[in-house]
Amino acid sequence: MGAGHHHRLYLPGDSVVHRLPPQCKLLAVLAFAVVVVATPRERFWAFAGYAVLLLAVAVVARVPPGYVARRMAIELPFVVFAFLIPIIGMGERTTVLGLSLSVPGLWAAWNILAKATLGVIASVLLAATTEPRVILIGAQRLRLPSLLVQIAMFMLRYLDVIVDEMRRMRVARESRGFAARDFRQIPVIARSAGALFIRSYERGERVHLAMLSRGYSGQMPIIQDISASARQWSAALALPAVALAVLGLAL
Amino acid sequence: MTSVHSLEVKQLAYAYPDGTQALFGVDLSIARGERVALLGPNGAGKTTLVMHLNGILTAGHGSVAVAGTPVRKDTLKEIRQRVGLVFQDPDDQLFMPTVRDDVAFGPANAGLRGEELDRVVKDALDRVGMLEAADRPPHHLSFGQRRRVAVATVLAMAPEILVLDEPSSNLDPAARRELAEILRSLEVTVLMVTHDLPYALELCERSLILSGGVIAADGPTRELLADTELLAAHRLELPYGFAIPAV
Amino acid sequence: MTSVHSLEVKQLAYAYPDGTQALFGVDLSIARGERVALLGPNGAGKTTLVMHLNGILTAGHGSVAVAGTPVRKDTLKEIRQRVGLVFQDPDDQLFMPTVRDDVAFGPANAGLRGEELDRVVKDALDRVGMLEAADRPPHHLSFGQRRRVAVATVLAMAPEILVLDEPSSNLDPAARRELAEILRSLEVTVLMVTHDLPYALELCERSLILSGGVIAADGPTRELLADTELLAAHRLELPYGFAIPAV
Amino acid sequence: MHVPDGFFNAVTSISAGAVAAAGVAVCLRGARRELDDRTAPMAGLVAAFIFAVQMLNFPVAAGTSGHLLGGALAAILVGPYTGVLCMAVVLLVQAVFFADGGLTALGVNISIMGIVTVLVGWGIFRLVTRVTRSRGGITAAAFLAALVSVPASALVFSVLFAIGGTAPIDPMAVAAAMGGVHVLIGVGEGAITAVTVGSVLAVRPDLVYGARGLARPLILRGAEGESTTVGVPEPVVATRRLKPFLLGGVGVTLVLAGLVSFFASSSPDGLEAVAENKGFLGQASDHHFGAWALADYGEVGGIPVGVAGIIGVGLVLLIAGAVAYAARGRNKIKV
Ligand SMILES: Nc1ncnc2c1ncn2[C@@H]1O[C@H](COP(=O)(O)OP(=O)(O)OP(=O)(O)O)[C@@H](O)[C@H]1O
Ligand SMILES: Nc1ncnc2c1ncn2[C@@H]1O[C@H](COP(=O)(O)OP(=O)(O)OP(=O)(O)O)[C@@H](O)[C@H]1O
Ligand SMILES: [Mg+2]
Ligand SMILES: [Mg+2]
Repeated sequence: MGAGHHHRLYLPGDSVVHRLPPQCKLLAVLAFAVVVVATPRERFWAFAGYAVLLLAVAVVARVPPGYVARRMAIELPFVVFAFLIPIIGMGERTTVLGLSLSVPGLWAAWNILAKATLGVIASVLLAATTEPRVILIGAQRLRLPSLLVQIAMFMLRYLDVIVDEMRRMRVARESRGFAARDFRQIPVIARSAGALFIRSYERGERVHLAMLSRGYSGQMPIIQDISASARQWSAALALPAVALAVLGLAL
Repeated sequence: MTSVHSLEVKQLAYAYPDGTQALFGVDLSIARGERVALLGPNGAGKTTLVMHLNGILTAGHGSVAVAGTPVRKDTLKEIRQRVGLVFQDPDDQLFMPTVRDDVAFGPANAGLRGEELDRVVKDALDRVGMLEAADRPPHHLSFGQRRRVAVATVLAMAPEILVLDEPSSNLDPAARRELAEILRSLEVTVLMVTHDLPYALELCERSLILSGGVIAADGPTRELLADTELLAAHRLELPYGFAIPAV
Repeated sequence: MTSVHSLEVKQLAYAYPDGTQALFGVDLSIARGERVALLGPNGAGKTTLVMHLNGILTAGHGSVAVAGTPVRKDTLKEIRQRVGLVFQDPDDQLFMPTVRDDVAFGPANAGLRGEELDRVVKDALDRVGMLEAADRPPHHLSFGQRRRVAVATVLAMAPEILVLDEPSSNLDPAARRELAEILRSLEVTVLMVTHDLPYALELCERSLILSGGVIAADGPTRELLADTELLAAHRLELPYGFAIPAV
Repeated sequence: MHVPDGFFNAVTSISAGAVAAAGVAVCLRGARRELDDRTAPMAGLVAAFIFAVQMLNFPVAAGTSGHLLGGALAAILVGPYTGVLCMAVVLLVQAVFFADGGLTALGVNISIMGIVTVLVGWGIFRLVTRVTRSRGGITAAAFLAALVSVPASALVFSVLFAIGGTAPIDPMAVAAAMGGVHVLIGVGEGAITAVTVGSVLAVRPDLVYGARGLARPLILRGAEGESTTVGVPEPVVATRRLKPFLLGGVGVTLVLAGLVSFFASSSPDGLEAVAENKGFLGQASDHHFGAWALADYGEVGGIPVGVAGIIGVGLVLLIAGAVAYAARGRNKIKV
């Protein structure tokens, strides 16, 4: 589940976007999200402009559209919610195709859908062009407290351990004739879920001990360092800058 | 029935999802009741081969058959009841909260209940000398103790074919001998992966050498182990101080 | 300096958090440059003892000193630079995304960078014959390959004292011999836990038997292994076909 | 429940961001004392576990399903400060790597799903375990703590929604719907938390932060087989951390309430102060919370942005300073 998950997040490649230092990309995406969210909802053209911008990034980075579309499934629950807003919303109402809809509700639905979608696409593009570990190194360079970065690093690392333990346990169960067919097997799964926690915890603990015995003292050694040149910064920040320009035009 | 091999592997090739190909066309067949050792250097593909024998990995090419039944999705249940697999890493094998539960898991899946289940579990644990640990969590045992429990979980299922991936590693010398006695006392087909050549000689009449993903030699253990050149070509050698005993 | 022991353990007792007591007062001392084997049955407490030697576990009672420095919270950093520990389970040892990063972890923590770091990493991997695997993820290697990388991670740190927990298990016979050669070529103190008595005899002048959480015997390996009764009392025995070679 | 971009108005997002940053800053100090050098690995492991189980959806009622939030579980296993950090990291990773939850809504998400669940969960856990410290008692406490933490979180969400939601829906309806579903989800959360804590307690009681300090004496065996018993050195048990934590919690809640309601009346729409934003952003990155704060202050949309930001940052510093001061004082007395 998870690890497979986070390995598939990253699409290896060698585009300009891939090569940008992570801290530049992180800040660019963040600034872009800020501009998007700050855009008044009635400026339709601005949103269209943002979408074109993201499309351009995707093309340059060679991230296939199908991939982005699949990753956007994360947004589904809110899409459903957005469609509900006009129906259950309050305020002045209008009739569309025989349905009585709330006008402020329609506006709100559009606002949430547009902004959330653009935010999701931007994040997806970031994750697709940057290895998770590298994103964290970038975050550290942006002075995210190092304890948080480390927790996140260990989290990614242990996600592998947990998923690995889950896989081992599943293989072991199945090779002894177990098949999870219906709810009657739930107790078995539940009991092994309890064991899973302790197993992963203890394996994590042992791995930690291994790190300690090789001189770990609370800081990951920086085996490769990433610094960004002014050119790389300006390349990355072009995204929010152009977005800002688009916003200016739309206003 | 005599013509049906216990295990029959034909032209088996397999590559891991990351692209590493481990098997390049393995052929072997083992008759009912035979005890065969599978030897070979680290990374030869022994574990990969063994994982195909009860369908944990699915052949990329070629076929695997157990007692005449091909290993396929729809036959998996039957295959897994016939083939008992002791993993190289005991942590891969043990997953329940207590040793007793773990050993009981297989037989319980096969339908055993109550007293009979108890008897089977006790018996299996007794054989590997781990009866007192029955109520401890498996992951709190020493490595060698875990390996013993792993063997017990498979013995409890009374499989027709026993496949063991380096069963003697991490066992203390007495446990190593006791395991040999257990294996000799069972009237089942045995395929044992091992780096312990004297152990192979002691237990198995016949040996296979797997090297670089293909079978490089197949013959009586005594003859293979006497062929120093063959051994050396596959990173095998008899340990210091060991001499093949006269029959 | 001659009077300072490399390792000195006094009255060491330890219980695991779940209440299982594993060590009941262990005393031992090892001189600088000695190679000592630690033998004993499964569950004797060997791994538990070894984990105290670089402060992974903290003595419940008694004391541990390395080259005269007591193992304490404030000395841990120094101790861990002196003592290199190869775990019994390689999965516990390897944690970085690639083999290269994993081997580099220790030296990088010690401050090595750039070319020198590269050279150390390459050298260590080459010694265990795993140089071609440098860019693969450790958890995608075969068990024996992982054990070799585990050994490399420790060699790369060039410790003064090398503690190995069953280093030869799961190694192919050639790798087992190569490891012996590496250990012999290093001028460091070695404590090696093993169930492979011929290997102990080959490598270590002196042996200790740990049984039931206390040291049961301590003497020249050759003499201990000749004492069949002593061995039998602690589930040890020489393997079939092995004879202690004349000097 | 991961809130996406554009769901709350700017002021709410900024205020929640300030609260989240303050909470995390306080916890960064506190966590080091909870687990020493094990902090990062253990917190990482718990975060990974929570992340993994969050992906297991369980059906709740007709058509809706819920998943574990995990705040109470984290607090009980690694302590409240580290618990908040775990949750913050989980949410951060979800937002940045999985696009689950908007970047500009990170503050809201951390406040609601991290700080509130941990605070409520830990508070209830401590209250119950004060009465009983048996193994059963601890398991029951874990159940209750997790059960209550979920609707509490939903409640705070509803309040925030009433104040700063961008959708014109009757707040009472939201509260009712959220509350109903989340009581049910809470039962699931309680069950999973109790089973996990129970099974950890059975074999590794030392791992449960909320239940530390029970070790038996050791036995020594001599050469002749005679045995003597020796005491175990007292483990350094961390207890009575409740007060500073609760104080911090109360403070954080006050800020949340204060800030949000203070600005709730001013209209949040329209962009009129780009320059101001820029100034603010520059200021924030010099600030020692670094990019973290930046992420939280991300949603910049209203006139009062500069003001809100400055007040927010000021309050954050005040709280962080006060709590740090209180904590330091305690440390001195102890060591
Ligand atoms: N999960 C995996 N993903 C990718 N490659 C793998 C994986 N497991 C093993 N391999 C590779 O496949 C080859 C065969 O591995 P296998 O585990 O079958 O070897 P083995 O003969 O059992 O070795 P050993 O004696 O060390 O246990 C090796 O090159 C190994 O690196
Ligand atoms: N994590 C743990 N929790 C509780 N008990 C443990 C744990 N690990 C080991 N033990 C117990 O402590 C005792 C000593 O274990 P240890 O691992 O030191 O044995 P060992 O001598 O290394 O054995 P082996 O040769 O099998 O590796 C055993 O009885 C074992 O069951
Ligand atoms: Mg193998
Ligand atoms: Mg051991």
